[in-house]
Amino acid sequence: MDRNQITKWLKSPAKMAHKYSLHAVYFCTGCGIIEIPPVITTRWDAERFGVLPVATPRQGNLFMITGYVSLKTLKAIIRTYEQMPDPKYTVGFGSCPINGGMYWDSYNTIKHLDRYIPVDGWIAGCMPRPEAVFVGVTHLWTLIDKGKADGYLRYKRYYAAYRRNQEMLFGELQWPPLYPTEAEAEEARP
Amino acid sequence: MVTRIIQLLLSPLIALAVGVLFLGLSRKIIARIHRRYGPPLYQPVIDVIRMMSQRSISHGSLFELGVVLALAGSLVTVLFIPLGGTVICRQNPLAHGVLCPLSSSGGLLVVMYLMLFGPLGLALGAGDSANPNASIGVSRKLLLALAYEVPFLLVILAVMSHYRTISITEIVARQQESGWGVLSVPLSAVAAFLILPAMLGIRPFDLVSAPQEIASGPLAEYGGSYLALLAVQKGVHLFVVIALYVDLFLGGGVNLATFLVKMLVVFVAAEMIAAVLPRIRIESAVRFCWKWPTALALLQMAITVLSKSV
Amino acid sequence: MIASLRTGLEATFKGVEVTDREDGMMFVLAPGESIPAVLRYLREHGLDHLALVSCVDWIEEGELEVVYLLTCYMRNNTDYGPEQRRHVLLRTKLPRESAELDSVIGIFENAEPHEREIHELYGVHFEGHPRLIPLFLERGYEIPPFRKDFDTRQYVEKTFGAIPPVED
Amino acid sequence: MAQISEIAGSGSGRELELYFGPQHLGMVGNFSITLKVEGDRVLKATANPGYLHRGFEKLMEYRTWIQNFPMVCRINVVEPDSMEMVYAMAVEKLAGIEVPERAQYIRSICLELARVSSHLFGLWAYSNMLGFDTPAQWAMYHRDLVLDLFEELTGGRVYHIYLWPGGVRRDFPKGFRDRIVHTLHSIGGWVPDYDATFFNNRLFYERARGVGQLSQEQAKALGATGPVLRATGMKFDIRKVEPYAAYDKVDWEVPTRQEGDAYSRIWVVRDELIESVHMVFKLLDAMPDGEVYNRIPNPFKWRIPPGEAYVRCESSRGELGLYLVSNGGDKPYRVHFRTPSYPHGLTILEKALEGASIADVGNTMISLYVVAPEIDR
Repeated sequence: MDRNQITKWLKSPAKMAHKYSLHAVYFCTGCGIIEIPPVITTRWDAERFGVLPVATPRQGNLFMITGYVSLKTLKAIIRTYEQMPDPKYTVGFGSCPINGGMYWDSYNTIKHLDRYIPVDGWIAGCMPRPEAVFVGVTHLWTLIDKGKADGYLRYKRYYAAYRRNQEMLFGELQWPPLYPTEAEAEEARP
Repeated sequence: MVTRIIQLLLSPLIALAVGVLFLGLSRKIIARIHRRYGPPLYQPVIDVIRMMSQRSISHGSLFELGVVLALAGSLVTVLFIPLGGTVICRQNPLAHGVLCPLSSSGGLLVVMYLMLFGPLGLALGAGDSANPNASIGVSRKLLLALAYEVPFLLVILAVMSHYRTISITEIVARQQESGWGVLSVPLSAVAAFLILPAMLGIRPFDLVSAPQEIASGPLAEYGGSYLALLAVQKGVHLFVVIALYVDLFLGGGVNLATFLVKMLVVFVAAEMIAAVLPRIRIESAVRFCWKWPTALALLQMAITVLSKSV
Repeated sequence: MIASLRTGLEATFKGVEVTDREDGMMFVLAPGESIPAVLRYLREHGLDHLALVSCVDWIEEGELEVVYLLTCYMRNNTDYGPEQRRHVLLRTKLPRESAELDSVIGIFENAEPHEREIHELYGVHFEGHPRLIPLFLERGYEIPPFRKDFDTRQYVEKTFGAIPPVED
Repeated sequence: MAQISEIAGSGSGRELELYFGPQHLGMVGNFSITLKVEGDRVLKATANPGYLHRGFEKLMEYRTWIQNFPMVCRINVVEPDSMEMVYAMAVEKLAGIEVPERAQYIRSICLELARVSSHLFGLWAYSNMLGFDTPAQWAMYHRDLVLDLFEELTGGRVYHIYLWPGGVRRDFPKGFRDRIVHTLHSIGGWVPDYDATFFNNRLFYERARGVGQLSQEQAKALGATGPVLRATGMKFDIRKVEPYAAYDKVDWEVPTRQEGDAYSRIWVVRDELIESVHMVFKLLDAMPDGEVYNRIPNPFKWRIPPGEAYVRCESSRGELGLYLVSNGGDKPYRVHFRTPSYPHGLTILEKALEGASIADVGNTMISLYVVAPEIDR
């Protein structure tokens, strides 16, 4: 730990702790997951930087969407994302969550992930190399430092729009809204 | 009186610091055996700060109470365990130089009961979270507690009947006069070392929180500051169990420093064995605990009782 | 044994056409109702490995073709003969509008997910299948998606193109 | 120890519905199993695939023959080369393209290296599942060494798109042969360590023995192939049964075991890994010089005569087949992959999990060598 980090630690411990303790929810959403084991094992060892897979969404704060997202997976992703405690960061991994990638004309994969859940950063490529994951993580550090990794805040602010997009795809959703929608907020107002 | 109050504050703090440091150390040791660089030693501290600053989701008052009970139970246990120091005056327990705020009351029996608070608190809280993984984890945890309590009780009985006292301070003092417990009750020491991973919840006995099987079991629904408290509790529990081992079999410590060095040795030995073993099933865990450690502890007890009655 | 298979098949079942190809592939065309019987016959005559159940949509002829691909397991551990290289392709043609077929789970247990898949992706109904519930898909489609008249590019534009970006 | 498991079972005392996956640390791939559980016992397991369904076979009908090459390898991310191989074989069979001798050898070497990397990945997954962290980390590191070879040969770490109709994309670079030998020697040097920490470990035996046991009759009835079938004692291997590439040019053995449980399956995988390494050495020695590909027609105008073909090859998971139909156009009319994980992950897994302990769910699944994207396609 160098000296100017100590001042940063004293100024905003929570922010620094979030930077150096990114616990990733282990969810193999697509083929990108094949590059995660090398990242967390001997050769690249992401644990040096505090990146560690955890078992349940309640314990994590980093969500890596590794690869294409089919409709069935998107449902699981939304539920997992909503279960994670704030603040939380989402990173789209690979080309497919960005714009569909190879599967741009597949009837069963979604094309733009950021229309259903907020995304803080992207790692492009098919497949991105493990080094790219580290570059992505360091970029995420910068974003956290500058307060720009605010996906969870945007999710709250634009929740109605996100929920509308989700419902456009799935019809009625089986779970209640995470945040009160506008109509409910109107009702609650005296 | 002032010393007593200082001690009351000091020993839980030592337990917290050392326990959390041990958690970091364990990650580093395991990483090095994996041929990795590993996280920094203070990584658990970062994790705890991070979890503390996350939003916590509660599932009810019992859910919160369970965490508090587990952590409080572990912290209180520390007060009954001597953390190094030499006895100055045997007749007046208050005037001794041992770092053990509550040495005069209770002793081994109290420690044994207090150590159950951890599993019980976790069971209480996890039961309230209504997660099937958590309830399976809790049933495993209670069964595992049942499994290691049997040899543990026998070990403690053997130690108590050898030294003819239930006071841990007294046991430590006797060891410092006439040789360590490892030499006088060797089979018990071996038995206790065998069940040490089960009491600590590390490999091969980490089936309670097995992330690959039941998604970290009782912890499945805990997040945010609850998880932070439980991580701290894990560290304190680690501290308690190893401190007890050092006190009973390795002669405590002449002062705090030697005591911590001894703890470090025991902990590193246990971690190195854990690093190369897999997780075992609950059936095998129970079978193991009731077989070898129990047999060894029983044998030592028979020897002790016979040699004392002759 | 394989040589006798052809004559045996043609003698036992009515309306079965058998063609041979020199690369070891045998094509058997059977009417839909005799599929279980023919499969059982083939199984009893050594073709005990159902590798694949597939379906082809011949839209111009207005037919769905269900294909069963059979090969042999080995009888003993030195059995690397030409017989193992034999592939039998049993097929039947069904009308596209009312495609129905008897389930063959009783004969080959591993046909179960295959039939579920074909039901889902092609809309062929399998009579006697214990659970014809969706296997892969999350939402319903008007036309089963693997049929030739389901245009996936059009569908994608209509469905995913309609979803607006959240914030700009 | 039946009584103890009953005690464990009566812990909760009621039936629970437990979702094993898709978000689960013990799940390799995006797959889900719905378990009906009583205490620690599984009463009924229902496999729930489709999380990775992309409709590959439909998408391939929209792309030309040559455009499909980058598609096929993405069906199975763990071992893409055998996917390329089976597609190349089918196209070659329909279009009547010959493959030069040297290309056949390079293909075999490539497929065997892919098998080594895939088995090392499987070893990682399995030992990680059981909590053997140390050998798991080694296996992942050694897999990376093989991926480095692929990177040098093809330019890609994971997806290679190297096996081509009519041969392979390019010849071995200079000195590549020595680097293959060096890498495989260094992996082979670790086999005693793997044996000591993992394969000969008493606890591995206790965890894996009797788990997900299948008799040979059951395995045949359920359509098992690959290590699952070979663990029941049958030497069924497409490389021997229906030799392709250069597998009939060298001498090698099919490793088998008799018991048919997870323990013997993982041992078969280990033996195959060693056999593959030996096979690569033999292939390297026997490799002739010459061309590595025959020219194919202009890909944009490439039409393939009508017909249908079923070709199969042995991937690291079992029989990988491809049923390909052409109607004489510039695109395939129908593509259907017969993937080995399909029967393993759907039919056999459901059977094997009935009555198992929860601790063995992931254990059974990974020992059956299931890869989810192969099932969903």
